[in-house]
Amino acid sequence: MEYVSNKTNIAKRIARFFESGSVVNLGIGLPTQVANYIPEGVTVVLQSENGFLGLGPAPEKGKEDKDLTNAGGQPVTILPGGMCFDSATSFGIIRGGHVDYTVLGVLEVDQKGNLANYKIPGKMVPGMGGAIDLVVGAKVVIAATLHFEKNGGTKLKRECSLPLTAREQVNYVVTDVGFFEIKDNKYILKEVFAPYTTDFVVEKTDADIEIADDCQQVEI
Amino acid sequence: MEYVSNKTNIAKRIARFFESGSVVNLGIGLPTQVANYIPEGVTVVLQSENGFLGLGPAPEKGKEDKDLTNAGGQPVTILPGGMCFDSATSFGIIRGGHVDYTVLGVLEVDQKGNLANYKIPGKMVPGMGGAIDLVVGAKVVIAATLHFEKNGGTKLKRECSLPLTAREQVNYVVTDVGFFEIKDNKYILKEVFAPYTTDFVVEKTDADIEIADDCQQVEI
Amino acid sequence: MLVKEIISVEEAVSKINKGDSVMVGGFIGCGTPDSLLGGLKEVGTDDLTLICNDSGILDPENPTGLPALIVNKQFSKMLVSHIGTNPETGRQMNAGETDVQLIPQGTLVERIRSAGIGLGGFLTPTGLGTEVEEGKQVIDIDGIKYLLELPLRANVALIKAKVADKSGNLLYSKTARNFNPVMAMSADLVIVEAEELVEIGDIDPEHVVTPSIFVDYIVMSK
Amino acid sequence: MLVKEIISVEEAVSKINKGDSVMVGGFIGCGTPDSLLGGLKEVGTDDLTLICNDSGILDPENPTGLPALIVNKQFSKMLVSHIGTNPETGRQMNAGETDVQLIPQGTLVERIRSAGIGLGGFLTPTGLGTEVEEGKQVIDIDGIKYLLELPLRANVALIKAKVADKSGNLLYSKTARNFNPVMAMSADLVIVEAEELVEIGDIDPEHVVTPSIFVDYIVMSK
Repeated sequence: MEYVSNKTNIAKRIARFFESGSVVNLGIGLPTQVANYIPEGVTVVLQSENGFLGLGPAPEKGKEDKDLTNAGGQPVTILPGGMCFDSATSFGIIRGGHVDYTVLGVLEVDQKGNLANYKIPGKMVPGMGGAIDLVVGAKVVIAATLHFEKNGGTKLKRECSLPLTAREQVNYVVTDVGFFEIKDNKYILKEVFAPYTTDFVVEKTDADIEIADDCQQVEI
Repeated sequence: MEYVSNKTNIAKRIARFFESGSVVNLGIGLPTQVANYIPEGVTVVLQSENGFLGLGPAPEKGKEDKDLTNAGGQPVTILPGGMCFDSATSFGIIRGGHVDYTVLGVLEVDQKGNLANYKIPGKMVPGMGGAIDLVVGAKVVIAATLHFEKNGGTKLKRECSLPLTAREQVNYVVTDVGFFEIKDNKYILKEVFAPYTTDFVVEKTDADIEIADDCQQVEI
Repeated sequence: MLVKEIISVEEAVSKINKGDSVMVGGFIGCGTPDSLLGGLKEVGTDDLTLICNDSGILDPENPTGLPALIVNKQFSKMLVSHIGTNPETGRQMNAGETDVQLIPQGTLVERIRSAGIGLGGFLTPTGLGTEVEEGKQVIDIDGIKYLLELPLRANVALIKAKVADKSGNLLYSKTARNFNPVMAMSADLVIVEAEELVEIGDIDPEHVVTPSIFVDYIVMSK
Repeated sequence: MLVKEIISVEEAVSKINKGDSVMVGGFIGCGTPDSLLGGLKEVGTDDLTLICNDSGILDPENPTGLPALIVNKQFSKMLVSHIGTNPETGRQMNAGETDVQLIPQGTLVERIRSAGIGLGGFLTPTGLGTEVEEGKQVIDIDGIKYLLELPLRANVALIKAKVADKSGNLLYSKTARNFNPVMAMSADLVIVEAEELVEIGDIDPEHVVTPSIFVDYIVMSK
């Protein structure tokens, strides 16, 4: 079976996690796309750590407001019922457990729930920004990542080698081959995404994987 | 010389402490009266710890707003340029050193700058409210008190006997006989109020008093 | 934004259980959720812990609002900064009938905020060298001493707003704001009593003080 | 209310001295006081410590705003949460030219607030078990570990507002608010760059975000 990377499937699957009323923070990059696939009938509140609730879609070209951006600095809109606040309040909301789900990209994630996404020593050091508070504060932490690295290795590690953003905080990992819960120092495979199979996942991933009793192959 | 208590003189003298731009918190009771005597040309900003800046005079009868009170619960007004905030911000302003002067009534004050005004064990326990933060946070702490107790003793003690509101925080004491700075474990008499004399103050006060070189008798 | 359920005073107070800790917004009766407190007195739920700035102004002839619950002995414990305007609280404390703990006002509100924003506590100079210090850890930072104060959460917060939109975004009125926005962050169940209800989107995003996501239920003031 | 002095960009930046610590409001360039930063680049004051959320977005062809000062090597030290959008910062850090300290965003803003509100520090779970923990005191509260984080003050804060009244009361615009209100509390000298100036009393007391008493000087945006 050949692997073809598919970021869209990651975003689509994550979008099904939420219930109506969920408060959700979507990280920069791939996680931002999750907003495009939230099922009809589910109303979530998107929190943007630079200072508002009620993040809406990107504005039409020419209607950008220099004073209204997301945490990546891109122009966005605010939905009716949204509100603005300063950074202390924003991180109060985040660290205080008022965000239900945070979705983040990773450099590495491991089977203990450790996450690394801010630094490759000596090479690239973007900094942890607000990711570190989000991972510690949000009720549910979802790591979003392609399953494989460009060199063929897996992004799902037994143990992170990069400096950690946070220790033992990741609850779920969603890749383009499946959806995993992290539990008891293992990846529990909960769903495998067609056309991949559980055998494929176990064989190709260099980490401890247990297949959940109710694990199914699903179409995304 | 006979002592006749005079709260008005205390308020009048304290009102001369401030410069234009001073941020001032006036405690409940006697300190509240200070606002009535601020010299013309001096613009101070009154802070009210229940949540606003720009405290104005009491409203006309019939024009009270149930949602606009001072820290004693009495109806007040807000001046143009004032603003409202919550209690966390209010005490952030207070504890953060953004209040220049706080004026408080006392049960006892002593020559170390200790202050007691929240509790007479077993008898009266009003509680410390915000006084304790004000005394610690304000740049200058002024204790306002009649000089004598009803039994003839002085309110200015060598050492407080009641539970302290704060330790070594009082800078000045203004009574109805004089104005004292607290320094080096002594009361420094800076002004004596006519018709009283320095001799009268020293003789009648059971505490260590030093007369400042430039101490004068003043008319209030 | 999701619409929040608007419930009656009776439904609201039925969610408060014997033994709960209850935060009550307001400052000497200004900005206090009096309809909710009236309902709580009706049902008589007791053994409650009160967390509030003060214990209100007692009118001995006709106790209403918070003082009525105090007269009714519904609180077995009270964490407050000031009780001077309600002598019944002092009487219950001195008689050993109620456990009244006096907390500096700035420390009280920051402890509540601390719980709401996920901190483990904070260092304050307030209370050093006084009875407030008793039983607390003193921490020295570069030769300056501070008290370590711990976060304070509650099972329920009863707060008062001027205006709520249907999603629970709140506006307050002048000094009726006080402890209300901070308490809205720091309880498992947050019930707001509002004077006015408006549509979602009617409040300017720049002006909202308490975000809808903190609010569980809305009750209209009677 | 007292009227605040409105000064020119040139006067404002002349108040910043070599070696000062300078807080700069803004979030990836949104809500940044660009006129003040332009003036600070002109005068070239250096050996400064920058305290800011991030180091801006560098346009390598035409550096403006905060990145222009970084390219100009005016900061010998930077305390920031994120530098990913300005590779020059990373280059200076890796080359050992500039001391860049990365601080979690929520910890950074709370450290600034802590200084402004007179606290000695706070306990946060953020950073436990990571490099952020290094050199910090770990405090155990009932079996849960926290890092003790200390307050962060500056000599100068350069902040950006949408509207100032003549006394210095401030309004912000949407996400241009970010770190600005918090920094306004926590520096010895606070200079606000405002887009609009209105009369005292023109802003509703309920809507003011930063009180006039925090502001020392007003500069109009160019």
